[in-house]
Amino acid sequence: MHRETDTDCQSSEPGFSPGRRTFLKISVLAGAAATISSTVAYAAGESGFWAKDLEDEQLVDMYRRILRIRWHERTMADKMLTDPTYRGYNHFYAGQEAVAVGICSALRNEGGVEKADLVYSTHRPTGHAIAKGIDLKRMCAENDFRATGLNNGYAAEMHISDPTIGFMGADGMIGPGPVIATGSALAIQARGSGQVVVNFGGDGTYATPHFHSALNNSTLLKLPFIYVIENNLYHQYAHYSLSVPMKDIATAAEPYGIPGIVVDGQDVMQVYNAAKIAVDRARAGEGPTLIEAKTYRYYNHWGAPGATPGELGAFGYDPLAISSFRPERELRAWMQRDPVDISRRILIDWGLLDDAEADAIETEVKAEVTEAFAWAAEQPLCRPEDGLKHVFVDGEVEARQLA
Amino acid sequence: MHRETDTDCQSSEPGFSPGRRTFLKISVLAGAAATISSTVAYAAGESGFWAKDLEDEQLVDMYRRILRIRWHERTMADKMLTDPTYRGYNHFYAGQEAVAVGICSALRNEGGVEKADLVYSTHRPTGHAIAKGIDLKRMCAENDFRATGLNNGYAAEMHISDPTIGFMGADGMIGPGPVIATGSALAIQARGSGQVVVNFGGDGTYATPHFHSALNNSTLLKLPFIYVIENNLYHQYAHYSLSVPMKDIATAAEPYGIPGIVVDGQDVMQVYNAAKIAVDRARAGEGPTLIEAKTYRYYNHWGAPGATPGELGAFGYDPLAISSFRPERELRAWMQRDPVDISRRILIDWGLLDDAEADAIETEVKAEVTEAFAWAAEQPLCRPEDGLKHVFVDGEVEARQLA
Amino acid sequence: MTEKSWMYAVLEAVQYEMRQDPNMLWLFELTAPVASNPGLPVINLETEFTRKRVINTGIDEMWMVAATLGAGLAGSKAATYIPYQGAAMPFQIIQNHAGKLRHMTGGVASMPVVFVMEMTGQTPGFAGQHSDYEIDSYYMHIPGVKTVVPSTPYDAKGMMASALRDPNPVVFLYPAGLRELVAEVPDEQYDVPLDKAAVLAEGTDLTIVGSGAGMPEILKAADALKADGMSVEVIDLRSLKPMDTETLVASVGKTKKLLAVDQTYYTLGPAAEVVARVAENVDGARFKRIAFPDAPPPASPEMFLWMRVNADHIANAARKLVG
Amino acid sequence: MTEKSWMYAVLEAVQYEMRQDPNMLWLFELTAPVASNPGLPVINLETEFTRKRVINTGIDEMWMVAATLGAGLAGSKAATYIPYQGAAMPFQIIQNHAGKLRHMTGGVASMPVVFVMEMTGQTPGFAGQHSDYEIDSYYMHIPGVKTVVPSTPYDAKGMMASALRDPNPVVFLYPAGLRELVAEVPDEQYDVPLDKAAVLAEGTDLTIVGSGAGMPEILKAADALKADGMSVEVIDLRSLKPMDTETLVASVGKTKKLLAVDQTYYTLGPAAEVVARVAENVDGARFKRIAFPDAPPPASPEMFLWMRVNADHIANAARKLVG
Ligand SMILES: Cc1ncc(C[n+]2csc(CCOP(=O)(O)OP(=O)(O)O)c2C)c(N)n1
Ligand SMILES: Cc1ncc(C[n+]2csc(CCOP(=O)(O)OP(=O)(O)O)c2C)c(N)n1
Ligand SMILES: [Mg+2]
Ligand SMILES: [Mg+2]
Repeated sequence: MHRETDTDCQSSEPGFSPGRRTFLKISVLAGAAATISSTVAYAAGESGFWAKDLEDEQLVDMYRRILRIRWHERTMADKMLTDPTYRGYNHFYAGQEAVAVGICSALRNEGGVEKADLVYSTHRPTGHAIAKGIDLKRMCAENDFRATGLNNGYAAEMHISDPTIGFMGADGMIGPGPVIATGSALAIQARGSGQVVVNFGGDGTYATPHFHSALNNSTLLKLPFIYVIENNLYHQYAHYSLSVPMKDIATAAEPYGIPGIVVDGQDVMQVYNAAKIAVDRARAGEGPTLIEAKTYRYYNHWGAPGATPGELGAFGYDPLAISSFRPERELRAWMQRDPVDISRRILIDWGLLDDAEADAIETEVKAEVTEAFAWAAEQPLCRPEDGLKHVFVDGEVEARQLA
Repeated sequence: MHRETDTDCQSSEPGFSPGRRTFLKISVLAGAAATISSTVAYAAGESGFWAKDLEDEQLVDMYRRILRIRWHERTMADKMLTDPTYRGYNHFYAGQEAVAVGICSALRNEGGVEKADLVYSTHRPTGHAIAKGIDLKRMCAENDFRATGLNNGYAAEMHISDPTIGFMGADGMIGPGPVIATGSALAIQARGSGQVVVNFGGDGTYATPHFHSALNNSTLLKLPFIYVIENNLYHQYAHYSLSVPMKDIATAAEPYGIPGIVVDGQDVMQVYNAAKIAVDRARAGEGPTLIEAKTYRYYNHWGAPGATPGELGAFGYDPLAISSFRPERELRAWMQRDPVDISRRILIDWGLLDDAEADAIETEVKAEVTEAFAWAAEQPLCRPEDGLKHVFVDGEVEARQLA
Repeated sequence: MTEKSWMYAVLEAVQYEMRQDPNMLWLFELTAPVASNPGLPVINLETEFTRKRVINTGIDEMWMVAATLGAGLAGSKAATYIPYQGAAMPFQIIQNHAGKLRHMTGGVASMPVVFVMEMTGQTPGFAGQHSDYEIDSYYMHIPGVKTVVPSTPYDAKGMMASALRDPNPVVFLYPAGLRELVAEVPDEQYDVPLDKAAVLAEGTDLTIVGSGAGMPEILKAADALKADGMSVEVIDLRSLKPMDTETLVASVGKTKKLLAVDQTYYTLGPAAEVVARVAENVDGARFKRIAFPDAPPPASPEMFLWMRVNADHIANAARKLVG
Repeated sequence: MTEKSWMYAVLEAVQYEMRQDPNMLWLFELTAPVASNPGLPVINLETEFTRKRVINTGIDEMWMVAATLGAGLAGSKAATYIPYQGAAMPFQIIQNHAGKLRHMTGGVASMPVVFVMEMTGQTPGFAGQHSDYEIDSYYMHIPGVKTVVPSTPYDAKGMMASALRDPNPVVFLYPAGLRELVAEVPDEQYDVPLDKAAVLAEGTDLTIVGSGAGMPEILKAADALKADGMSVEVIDLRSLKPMDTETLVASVGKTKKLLAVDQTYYTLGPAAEVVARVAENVDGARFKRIAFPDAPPPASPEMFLWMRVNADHIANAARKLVG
C-alpha cells in the first residue's frame, strides 16, 4: 500500500502552457500524458496532438464551458453559504472542470439516446452535465426542487438526467453506473448506431466489484465504451491509497489487454487528446479504453462546509471528515494548476483570444449563470400528489399513507 | 478474445517425469512453472524445488490421497450409472487430483478453525475434501443423505464441510466463496494465529465481480490468502475464452502487485512447489498469491452423463451441453498426462516405491473406498422433523407447512 | 393451437418479438435459448439472431441485469435470463436502479426490459442455495418494477409477450419446476395482462390463493377437497406486483375463508400480503397461511419433502379452516 | 445512567464487547466508529483497538459483509457497519450464505457476526436511493439471520450487546434518522432480547404496531389520540424476525382493532406480516395498514413529506378504524 500523497501533477510548473507550436512538439516527442506517468504504455502523445485540429470556435467553446461549470459552482456555493432559504445542494466539481469538458468535447452531444454519444455520470454530476450541454436554467430549477426542473423535481442534483443530449444521468450509488453503461454500449454495437458510451467514475469506483465487471465484459465484447476515472485522490474522506494498491489506476487496464491512459486532468487539451484517441478506437470497433485523469476537487466531499462566501475552494476542514483530512497545502498546490487558468492561457497563447475577450466571455457566463439561478427560484414548487406518478409509464400508484 | 483450444499442457511429453536429480536441475534452471507459460513473471523455479524436502512418508501419502480421490470418483460414477436406488451425485473432479493434493500438502490440516490452515472449496468439492483429510466414510454418508453423515444429511455434496480439519466447506455459488475466505484471512491476521487461507475456484470465477474484490482487499490488507484457480478450460458448458480475455488468468495478479503463478496442474510436485512458495509468503505476512493450475476434468460438468461403467472419463457428449462441447480428442490428450500416473511414476523414479508397492497402495485405497460407500449405505436416513433444526444455534423453527 | 412445453412456449414469445424488433437483445449465461417441441421447428435464438444480439456471458449475473438495463436506457429493448443460482446477484441493480430510475428522473428514463429470473425447481437433494424458492418476496417489494410469476404454459407465453411489450421493467419469475409442463398453447402471439389474478376454479366455501410453482399442488388439493364435497375457489395471483386486490377481496367477500399458500418461507412471503390485503377489506373472515418453514431447504429428501408444501398439507389446512 | 445519544450508546456496547474479546473485529467504510457525548469520554474504536482490528475499507460493501462472515467462520467475532448507500450491495451474501450456512452444514458453521445495516434518515431532498427505507422487508424474509430494528437509544445499546453475544448472524437495522435521539442509557452492558416486541403504551380501543424510524411519529399520534380520549396500545416490533406473534395476538385479542404502520412501501412491508399473523389468530378483528406508497421517494420535499407516514396520517387512520 503506498501512502505518500500523490504530487506528480503539482511538480509541473504552475499554470505553465507553452506556445501552440512548442506545445505540439513537446507532445509529439514525449507524449502528452507521459509527463504525468511513465509507467503507462499507451501515452496520448503516440497518436499525435489532436486538439490542434479543432475549430477556433470549438476551442473557445471549451473555455466557455469550463467557465460555466466554474461559475455554476461558485454561485451555488455562495447560495448554500449565505441564503438560508435556499434548499439546493451540490457535490462540488470545481477543480475538475477540464476533465468533463475535455472528454465531452470529443463526443456527439445531440440526437437523443439513439444518436448522441452517451455519458453516464456520478453523484458529482453538474460539471459533467454542463460539459455535455445541459439546459442550465432547467438544471438549476431541478436542483431547487421545482416542478419545471429538468426532471420535474423528482431528481435533484444526484439524479439529474437529460437523454436528449445523451446525458444519461447522475447516479447516487458507487459501482453500478459503469456496468449499466456497458449495456448501452452493447445495444449500440448490436444496432450498429456508431455511438460511444463514456462513463465517469471517481477513484472510489476502482474498489467496487463492478469495476472488474465493466472492464472485463466490455473487453470480451469489444464494446464502444470509455471508462474515465477522475482520480481526485480522495473518496469521500479517505485517501485513494486506502482502497487502491497501485499508483496509477490506469494500469488496471493491462491484464485485460486494453489501453490504460493516464492524463493530466487540469489541462483540457490533454484530456481532449486522450478522449479523442479512445473515441476513435471505440467507433472503429476496437473496444474499450480506461482513462485516468489526475485531478483534485477544491471543495469538500459534499456541500460547502469549510468554504467562505465569495472565495473559491474550501480550506477549512470538513467537520464530517474524521479519519482522513485533505491538507490545505495540497489543495493550494493543486489550485496553482487551475483548469480555468490553464485553458485561458492556452487560448491566449494560441492567439485565439486576448485578455479582454477572455474577460468578456467570463462576464457573459457569469450573467448567464446568475440568470439561471434567478429563473429557477421563480419556478413553481411540486404538487405533493405528483409523487405518485412516474413509477410506471402509465398511471399512478395509490396513496397508501392515507387510510 | 482468444479462442484456440489451450494445448500447452498437452505439448509436454505424456507422463514424462525425469529422475529426481535431473528434475531438480530442470526446475532450478527453467523454473518448474515456466515450462507451462513464459508470460508469468513469478515462476516457481525461482525459489527452488521444495518437493525434494518432503519426508518419504509425506510423498507416499500424496500419492495415496490422489488415489483416494480417484477411486472415490470412479466408484461414485459407477454407482450413479448402475445403481438406480443410489441417490447421491457428484461434480466429478477426476483429472484434477494433483491440484487439490499438491496444495493441501503444503497446509496444516489439523486443529480446527483456530489452528488449521483453512480451505474454501467450490461446487466441485470432494477432491479438495479428501486432499484436506476428510473422513471418507462420513463424507460418503453425507453424499448419500444419511443422518450420520458429515453434516447430518443437510449438506450433501455441494455443501460438505468439516471445520475441525480446516475444510470450510463447499459452496454452490460461484463468486462469493473467495471473498468470504479473505475474511477468514483477516481474522487470522488480527489475532496473529499464523494460519493461511486457501480458496479453490474454477476458471469460471474469474469473470465474477467478486474476483476483483477478493484480490484487491487481500492485497491492500496483505492478508495470508491464496487464491488457487483450477483452470480446467471450461465453466459448465462454455470454454474459458468466452469469459476470460487473457490466456493465463494468473496475469490478472499483475496490477495488484502480487505474484501470479502458472503451474502444471497435472504434476503434484509442481503444484506443491507453487503452494509452498505462496504459503511461506502468506505466513511471513507478505500478502496474497494467485496460483493458476492448468488442468482438465475427465467427466462432464455434473454427474456421469456420457460415461461408461468401469471406464474412466466421459467421452460421450453431455446432452445438456448445447453451446460448447468438449472435443473427445482434447480430453484424450489430457488423459495422457494423468495426475495418478505422473505421481506414481515420480515416486517410482525417485526410488520411493516399486511397482508392486504402488499397486498394493492402490488395492488398499480401493478397499477403503468400497468400505466407505458400503458403510454409508447402511446409515440411517434423516428424520423429516429435523429439518426444522440448525436454523439457529438453539431451538427449532415452526412447521409452517402444517396448518 | 398445439401442445407445447412451457419452455418452448416462452421462447416462441421471445422469438416473435425479436423478429419484430431488429434491435432487441437477449443475454444469457448457461441456459442457451434453445427449445424443441414435437412437431415444431427447433427454436435457437443464438443461431437465428446471431451473437450480436444473443449474448453468452461469463458468470456475472450482476452484469447481465445491469447490461440489460443499460441497453434499455439506450433505447433498445432487451431481456436476460438469469439462472436460479445467480438470481440474487443482481438484486441491488433491480432494487436501486431499474426500480427507481424512472421515478428518480421524473419519467425521463426509458426501460423496456425484462429480467427473467429463474427460480429453482425445488428438486430434493440439492439443499439451500439450489432448492430454495424465495426470490418472489425479495423482488415483489421493489417499486417501479412489475413482478409476475405465471404457472401455466399458456400464461407463461402470454405474459412473456406482454412483458416484452411493456415499456416498464418487468421481473418475470420463472419457476424451473414448471418448465416441462405441457399444455395447449396458441401459435400466434397474444397478451396475458401483467396485473390480473386468474380465478382457476369457482367456489363458495373457501378461497385458496397461491402462485407460480405452488399452483399444481393447490389444484391437486382442490380436486381432493371437491371430492369431499367442498366448494373451493382457487386463485392464481400471476402478478405479485401490482397485486390484484379486487379479485382477492371479491372472492373472500363471498367465501369468508382464505387459505393463502406460499412455496417460499412463511415470514413475509407473498401470502402475507394476500392475507393483509384481504383482512383490511373483508370483515369477519377467517384466515390461514401455510408455507415452507422459516428454514433453508435441507439436502435430505426425507426432510425436504416433508417441509415443502404439498397437496396434503393444503387439503388438511383447508379442512381445518372450513371445518 | 446518563443521557446519551443513540450513536454513542451503540458504540458503548461495541467498545465493551471489543474489550472483552481481543479477537473481535469491526469493519467500516465511511462512518468512522467515533462518537462523543457531553460529559463522557470520546469513543474511538479505531485508535483504541488499532487498524488491525478496526478496518477501514474501500467502497465494497459486498466485501465488508463477506469478510465479516468469513471472520466469523474462522472463529472470530466480527461486526460491520454498512452505510445506507451500500445496504443492498451485500444482500446476496446475507441471503445465500450467512442465512443458509448453518443449516446447510448441519449445524457445523459458526457465525458470531453482526451486520449493522444503516437505513437512510429519510431526509427530504435526496430522492430515491438516498431517502428510501425499504431494506427491512428484504432482510426479514431471510431464514437463518435474526433481523432486528431498535427505536430507542436504550434498546439500541441493549440489542447491540445481545447481537454481539449471539452466536447467530444478526442483521441489526440502524435507522440513521434516529441516531441523534438522546435518552437515559445505563453505563454498564445489558441485554435486550432479540425476539420480543415492546408494548410502549397499554390501551383497549386500538393496537398500533410499528418499528424503527416509524416509532416517534406513532408515539406522537398516540398522544394526540389519547388527548381525544382514545385508549391506544402501542407496540414496537423491535425484532422483525423472529416476529413476536404472541404479543401482537394478545394485544389485538383485547382491542380487536389493528393499525399496522410501515415506513417502507406498502406492498410486502413488515406490516403485511403483522396483519397476516394477527388475522390468522384473532377472529372478528378489524385491520388497517398505512405505509409509504409503492413509489420511490421523490426529491422534492413537497412530494416526499406528503408521502412519508407522519403522526397526522397515523391519527387519521386510527380514527377511521375506531370510529
Ligand atoms: C454503494 C455506495 N457506497 C457508498 C456510497 C457513499 N459515497 C458517496 S460518494 C462516495 C465517495 C466516492 O468517491 P470517488 O468515486 O472518488 O468520487 P469523488 O467523490 O471523489 O468524486 C461514497 C463512498 C455510495 N454512494 N454508494
Ligand atoms: C452465481 C452462480 N451462477 C451460476 C452458477 C451455475 N454454475 C455452477 S458451476 C458453474 C461453472 C463453474 O465453472 P468453473 O468455475 O470453471 O468451475 P468448474 O466447474 O470448471 O470446476 C456454473 C456457471 C452458480 N453456481 N452460481
Ligand atoms: Mg475521488
Ligand atoms: Mg472450469
